[in-house]
Amino acid sequence: MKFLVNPSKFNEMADYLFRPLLILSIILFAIGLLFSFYLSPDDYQQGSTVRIMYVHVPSAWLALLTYTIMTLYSILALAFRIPFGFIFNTAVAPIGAVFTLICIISGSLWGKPMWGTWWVWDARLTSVAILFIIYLIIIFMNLSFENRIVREKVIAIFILVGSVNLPIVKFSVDWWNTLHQPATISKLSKPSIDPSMMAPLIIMTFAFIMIGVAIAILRIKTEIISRKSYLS
Amino acid sequence: MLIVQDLSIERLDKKIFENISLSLVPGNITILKGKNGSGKTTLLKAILNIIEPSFGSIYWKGKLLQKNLYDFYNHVTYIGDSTSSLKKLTLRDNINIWKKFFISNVNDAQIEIALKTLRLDNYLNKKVGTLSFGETKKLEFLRLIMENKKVWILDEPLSNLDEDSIELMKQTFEDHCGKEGSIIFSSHQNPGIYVTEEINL
Amino acid sequence: MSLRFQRLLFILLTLVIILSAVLLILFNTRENVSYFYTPSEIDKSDIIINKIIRIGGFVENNSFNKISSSSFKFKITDEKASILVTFKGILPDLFREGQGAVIEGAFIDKNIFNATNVFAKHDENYMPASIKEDLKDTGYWNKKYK
Amino acid sequence: MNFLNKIIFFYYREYKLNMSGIQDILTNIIFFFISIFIFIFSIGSDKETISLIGVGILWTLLLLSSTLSLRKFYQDDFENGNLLIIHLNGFSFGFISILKTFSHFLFVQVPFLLSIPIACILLNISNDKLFYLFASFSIGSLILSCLGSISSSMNLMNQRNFLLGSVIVMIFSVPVIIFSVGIINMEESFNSLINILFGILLIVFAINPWASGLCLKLSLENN
Repeated sequence: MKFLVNPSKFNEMADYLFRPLLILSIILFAIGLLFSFYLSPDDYQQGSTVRIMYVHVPSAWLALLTYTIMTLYSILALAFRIPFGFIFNTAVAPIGAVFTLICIISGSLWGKPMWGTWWVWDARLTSVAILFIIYLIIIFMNLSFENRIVREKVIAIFILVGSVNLPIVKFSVDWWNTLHQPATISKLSKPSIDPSMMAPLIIMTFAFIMIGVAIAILRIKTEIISRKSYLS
Repeated sequence: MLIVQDLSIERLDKKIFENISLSLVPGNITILKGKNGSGKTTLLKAILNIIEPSFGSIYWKGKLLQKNLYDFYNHVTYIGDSTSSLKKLTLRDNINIWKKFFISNVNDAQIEIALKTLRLDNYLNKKVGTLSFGETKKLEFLRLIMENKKVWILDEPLSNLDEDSIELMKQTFEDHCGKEGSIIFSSHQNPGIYVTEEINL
Repeated sequence: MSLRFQRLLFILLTLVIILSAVLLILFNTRENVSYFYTPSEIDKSDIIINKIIRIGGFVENNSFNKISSSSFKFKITDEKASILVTFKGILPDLFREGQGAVIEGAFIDKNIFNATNVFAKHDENYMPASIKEDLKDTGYWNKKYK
Repeated sequence: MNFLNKIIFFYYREYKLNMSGIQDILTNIIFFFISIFIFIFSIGSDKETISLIGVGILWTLLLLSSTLSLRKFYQDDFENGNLLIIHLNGFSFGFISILKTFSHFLFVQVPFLLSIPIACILLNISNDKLFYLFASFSIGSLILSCLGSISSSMNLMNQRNFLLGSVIVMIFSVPVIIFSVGIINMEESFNSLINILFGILLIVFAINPWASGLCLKLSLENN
């Protein structure tokens, strides 16, 4: 587990992991798209518009997952003085931003037929939009501080302050009985989704995770190299 | 009684200075000499516990500095490279603020004398912004006198001061050491002040 | 008080404040801050004419009639109370009787609600159309799955 | 005992700094009224629409004025070394941020709150809403001061893009505005909404000393 914390160990693991991960994600994407467009049935209410779910839901999970991992790494970096946390934050912020953007675009595409409007000022949608802007602020912060030490730590503090928004995004559906439907999978009882639709969703989620991790590996390695050249 | 034991500080893996040791006994003056950017200000900030040293430790009255930090702060006055008087307000307001904020037991007569010796007494009602940089630098020493704490930590106190101000400075240093005070200051030229300990960075 | 003890005290204090704040917020959001009311929550007494609110519920069966190409009249109910609604505009294609819906608008008088726009609310169940037919024949079909 | 004196005299210093001349308070209030005029002229002056969006105008102005005055927090004291001197006078960085937040609330937000009744007349907001306005504004402006303290302490070393600070304040003030405007529109659920606002204030107030304190220490360290 050392590679999660130590840059040089991470590099070794990264070289070893990157190629298979990329190939696996391409394969998974192919299967996932095939399943979600042709092999899975229409929904009893929404017909074929439900297929947007296979992109919208995984990207939403990934957006939240990235931010939670960034919060963990910020705590590690600030409280336990592990510099790898700062490297991780700078590298992964744009990936999280892209996932949130995919989630918002696919959500509004899905909203048009279902709710009748592209965008509704609704608790879940506003909090995801705030999450997207928080990602953007993290990226802008990366570009606007000269001193590296200050930049890293201020970003870590901002991520921790911004993590207050995470529970709002997660529970906004249950707190306010809003327009966005309650969570489908997270219900402890039998998930209210039919196995034939669950399969593409799972495949697509793993495909998203694989591609996310692959890009993250690339960006973290470049960040480590850029820091080394900066120091020498 | 401040003791610094082989302090070394690294910033971005670049060594700024290595195992510096000094001890500040009441009554003596230490000078930090070195070219610009040789870490004089960093050392002073490390002593003030603003910068965390990568190696070595600092003791105040026998205890580790971090342990009784605010007791140390009660005995310390720091003059940085920037002038801390409020430009928008008049000199009189600044003095009032300093007198109140630092709860200094210096009475008005002493302030009057200090102003006369620093030749700032006829600027009392002028805004500090209109004074020249040298004069605002001298104003910093007024704060030094008003706080009248035991330990003085000064960063480049003698830069852009004219001749007789430097003379005046030597005088105040001697008085302060006479009264069991201790001073540590940095300077890049050779001020010719009687110094008990010299650190070259 | 040593510095370390003071620091611990502040950390404890912050945690207590944050915990009580979260409880306070959770307790109050549970109460009635809803982006929309259900029909039963709106009792006839305190209806405020033409104040914009949202009402959510199910479209009552066989209450839906089309007055003209773009104006409709139907009832929103939550099995306890129902409200007559008039609406001019295009209905979202998911809108059907028995289907969940959220309407936004204002009461024009005591018991007629004029909706400015209608959102079809979709519950969280996903089920292929084919299974719906089999469930219907075997009679397991419960009213809500319409 | 003299710790209390130090706090009192810290506010004496803040008072002198912010209120040295009447023109400081007046410029704030003039800024407030002129922006109301601009809003009214741009939206058209029929009573109906203005009373509808009056509260929204007030809130945007409050947000705008608290983001514009971000420099007043730490930037000036940081540049002329006073921040370090205040710290050496016995205040920890977290405590300095609490003091600064209250001083920003007192000297920037309170003149704003006092001019709300006049603004209500201009914006044709009925007087019975005045109590709700004052309640939600006083808590809301304290939240904005805390957010301002956090974002301006983050931005001390940020030379290139100072607007980022106001973006940070605005982003975190969205829930505040949602609930406080909710208070004015839905009077009947007043006490639950005011509790939520108070909850948000507690959270932000608890986070503020740690976030700002850490950023101040960091900025001084790497100045």
